[in-house]
Amino acid sequence: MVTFDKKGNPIIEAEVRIPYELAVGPTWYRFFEGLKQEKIFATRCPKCNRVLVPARSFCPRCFVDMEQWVEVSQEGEIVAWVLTDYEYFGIPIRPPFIGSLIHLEGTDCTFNHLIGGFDLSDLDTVRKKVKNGMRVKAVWEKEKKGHILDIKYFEPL
Amino acid sequence: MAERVAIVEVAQLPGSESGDNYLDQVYRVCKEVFDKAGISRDEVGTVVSASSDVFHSGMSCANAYYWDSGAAFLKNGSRQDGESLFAFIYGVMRILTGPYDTALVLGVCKGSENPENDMITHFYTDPFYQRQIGLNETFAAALQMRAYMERFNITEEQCAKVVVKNRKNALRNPYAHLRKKVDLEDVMNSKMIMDPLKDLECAPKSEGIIALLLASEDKAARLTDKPVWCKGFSSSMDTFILGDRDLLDGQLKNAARRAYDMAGISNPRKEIDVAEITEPYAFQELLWYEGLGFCDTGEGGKLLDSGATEMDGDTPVNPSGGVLSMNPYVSRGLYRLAEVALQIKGEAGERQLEKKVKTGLAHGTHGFAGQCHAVAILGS
Amino acid sequence: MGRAVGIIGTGQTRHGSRFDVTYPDLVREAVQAVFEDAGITPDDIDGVVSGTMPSMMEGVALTHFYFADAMRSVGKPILKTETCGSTGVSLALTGYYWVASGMADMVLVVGSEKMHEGDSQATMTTVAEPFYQRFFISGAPGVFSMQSQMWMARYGIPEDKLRDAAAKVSVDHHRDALDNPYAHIKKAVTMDEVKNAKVITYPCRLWDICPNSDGACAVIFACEQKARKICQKPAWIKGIGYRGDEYWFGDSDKVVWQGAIEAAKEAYGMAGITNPRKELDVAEVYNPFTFQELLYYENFGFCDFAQACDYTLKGTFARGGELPCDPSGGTLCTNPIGATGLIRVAEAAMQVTGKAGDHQIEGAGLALAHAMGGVDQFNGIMILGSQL
Amino acid sequence: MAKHFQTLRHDVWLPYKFAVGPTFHRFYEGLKEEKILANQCPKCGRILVPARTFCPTCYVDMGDWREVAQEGEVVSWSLAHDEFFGMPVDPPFIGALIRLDGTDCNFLHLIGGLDLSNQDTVRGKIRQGARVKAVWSDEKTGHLLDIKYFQPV
Repeated sequence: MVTFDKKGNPIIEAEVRIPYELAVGPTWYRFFEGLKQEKIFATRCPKCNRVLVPARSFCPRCFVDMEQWVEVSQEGEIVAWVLTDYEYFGIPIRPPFIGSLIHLEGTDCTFNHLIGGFDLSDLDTVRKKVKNGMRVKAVWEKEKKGHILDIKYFEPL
Repeated sequence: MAERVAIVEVAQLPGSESGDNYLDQVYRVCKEVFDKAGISRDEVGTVVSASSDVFHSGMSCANAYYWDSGAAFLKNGSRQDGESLFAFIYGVMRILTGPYDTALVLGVCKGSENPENDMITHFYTDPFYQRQIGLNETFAAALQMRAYMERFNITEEQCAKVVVKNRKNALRNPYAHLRKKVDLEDVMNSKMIMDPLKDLECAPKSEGIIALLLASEDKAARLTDKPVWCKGFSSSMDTFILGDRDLLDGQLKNAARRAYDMAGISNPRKEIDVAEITEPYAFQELLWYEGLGFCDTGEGGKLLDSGATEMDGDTPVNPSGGVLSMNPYVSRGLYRLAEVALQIKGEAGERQLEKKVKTGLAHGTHGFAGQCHAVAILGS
Repeated sequence: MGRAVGIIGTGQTRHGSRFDVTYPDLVREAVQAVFEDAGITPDDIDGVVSGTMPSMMEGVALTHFYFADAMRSVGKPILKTETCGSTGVSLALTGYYWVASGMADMVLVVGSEKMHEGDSQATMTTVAEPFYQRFFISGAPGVFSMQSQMWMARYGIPEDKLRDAAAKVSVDHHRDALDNPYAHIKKAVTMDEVKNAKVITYPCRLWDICPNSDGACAVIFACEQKARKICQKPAWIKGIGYRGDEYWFGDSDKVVWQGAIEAAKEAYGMAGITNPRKELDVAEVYNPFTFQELLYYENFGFCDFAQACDYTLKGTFARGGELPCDPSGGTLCTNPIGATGLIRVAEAAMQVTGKAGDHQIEGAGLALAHAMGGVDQFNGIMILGSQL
Repeated sequence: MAKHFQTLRHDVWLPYKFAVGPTFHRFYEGLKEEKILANQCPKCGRILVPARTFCPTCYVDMGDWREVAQEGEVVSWSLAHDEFFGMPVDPPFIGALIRLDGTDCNFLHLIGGLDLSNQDTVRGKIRQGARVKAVWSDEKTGHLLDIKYFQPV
């Protein structure tokens, strides 16, 4: 049905929902099983020796299989962070939240996850508290689903 | 500047549903084609892939997701959307231009993750007219089939026989998705989807991840003793609104004519040893025979009846089993191309044609009732 | 290398909120403009390249079908290119390769987006997969905020200085856009306004961030022989480059950004450029965020790492400076994503052919056009020159 | 879909606002008044329905608007038996291309007003060239289905 926008232009509004079902595959499966046991798994490249987290089935640079699994530290340093305090259609996490890149000890890339465990309502307070280079540690959800958010967030030490 | 471009090697995954993660599958098929050609990822010049966000798990910018799985980390690459034969010709263009002497061409579609194809094709429509009438690819095909039957007295049995032929061929193709023999009665008695289109006359929804390695003439000589050359290519686009088009006189003949001119082909029926064509709906194979110049207008049914397009005919069509046996929507064009390349190389296994295959044709189409067609000619 | 290729015409729509027309009608505006500019007819075109950003941004999939008539592509060969935010430059590269390879003499390239019809943030959320990254990316502003922080931390750039430099970029470009008849955001802003604007994702504030725009751009590429015959002053393609990083944001360094560095290096090598700041006359850098434009100056070798703020505050990259960047106002003021990169190419072509009107850089002979895509993943570059 | 392996459900759920533009708006307004509006290309003279902004062949702005006949001939048709995503009405229904009298393209719409339960009966009744006439919905919303369907005459 035609309605009008604020300038009086005719428009048709619609919502579209298309369902997909993605194959998890053995590597993600094992990684998520690890999360259920409060373990963060990475794999090591036999050629360049880098340890990548989450675990990968192959090294994107050397293009060889990565079959050596290692449990990595649940502590690391913040490399970058961003406080999100705006909402949009389909946003997967309710704001405010802090998305971040964390360098977990013993790994050769950064891990994308949340920083939390304290009041996020005021940007200035958050800026005083959260700094790049700061050490953080994983905090786990009580109920595990085999999902990336089984780690509730990383909390400043 | 390279003069000629060859397909060096081909690697493909089967069309049946796999529980493997998509990225792992992409990685493995690329690895396989490199291993066959004996080169490493580092040596690959450029990467062109084909995929479609909507046919790719609904992931926007699908190529961002599989970029490094597709061997393209820190490489100059690109992506074609909708029709995977576009990716092939873009790879050819990149080698012809230089400086890259190899190109990885990748087609990716994990059908098992997607909803029914027609839920997606419905979104090809404009939101104002055709969407309100519920148009999708099967709906458009049914209208085209009826028009074809009524204008040229094509029978329902002739259309059904395409299924019988292609599904029989698929029995010998280990990569095909549907590998079960059907007879004419099965097809004729299968559920009516949109009259006159029957269930078994509509292609399935399949997986299809495929990689081809292309090389310049010099490089190909070092990588293979059986290069398959790109001899001709074209595509052609039709008008958007279905009701504005003559559904039986579309753009295929324009695409074919330009590809034949480039390849120096004047009598396709005689000069083409094998054709792999995209027939998501059985009757379309007959209609595309006409567009490709294998027979006169309205004679598609008769050509099939003559047996000319069977495995042992003079112009075998779809020895792989075609799209009716395996339909990874976006990558199906590259599957056609790969089959032709394998036939020319003599590496098609159990489905290898008995006669010598020197020149072959691969055809791709996407959109309603063949809104867009692409034709590639390969030769030894 | 392949045949020499020139741009013989460009066309743009009036960009902005365009609820006044349907999507194909918007595309047609740019296509009509390009034929008028080039002075040729659709019969002269051998092929058409079409592209938008994500398929479902506007709720229509595989839009080359929808635009078949608006692009005048009926009966013609077609290619459909999409590489996320870098789509526009990838479209230009497709047109270039098609002609350079000898497979066509004249190719029409069309990029478009009608972002107001969809929800851009919701659509872009589907760029991140639902296994891992989707939950942490916080939309495009979040990514760029993290990138700018990493840069600041790496080189110990004082936050105030970076804030001032980014604010200057915003002030300059919003003023530049006033001289660009096609630009979307036409509002002059002051340093104070930018620095005190609402925080979107810290440190990015409202005027650091590009808008959502509706718009289309069309460009015609021709082989040397035809370009010389048809056009008095073609813009010649001197260099091209493109690189893509890994998909996962945390896998590679986005400060000393190899993808951006190597894409530029590839293009400079082909164009014979050794000192880009001295040799280039103008650059249309893809700048959806002020901070990122600064970082690009360093990765593209316009200055050393950690130096971009100083040069910017001196005015090196403003109009009248040594290497003016984004005199059109850039992506910061106009961002119909699928067209944005192609607009950079069109603007660069307009500059080297003296057709840029009120935002013309006098005597520009060599220009760089750039686009970025994915979650800081793709970089594409095209260098255009007035001389072959 | 029940799978034998682990999967992750992923719904793409997006909102849209489509700009209707003046051409479709006028066409929809016509439907509300039980009029089917077309316009004519000033160059090739073709009358196209629904009305267009520009002629897809000649690429010029379309000219004169006119109301076209509500009757025409069936060009092609298909009887849909099953539900599918985006279907216009509950099945069974007939989708069809109809050449309205005096127009130069085929109009995509539905055929109805007859018993659709038996395919063979339908095949006997509907053929290429059969005459049909628009039947209007009682309530008009400015939508293609303000025309309920075309009925054989």
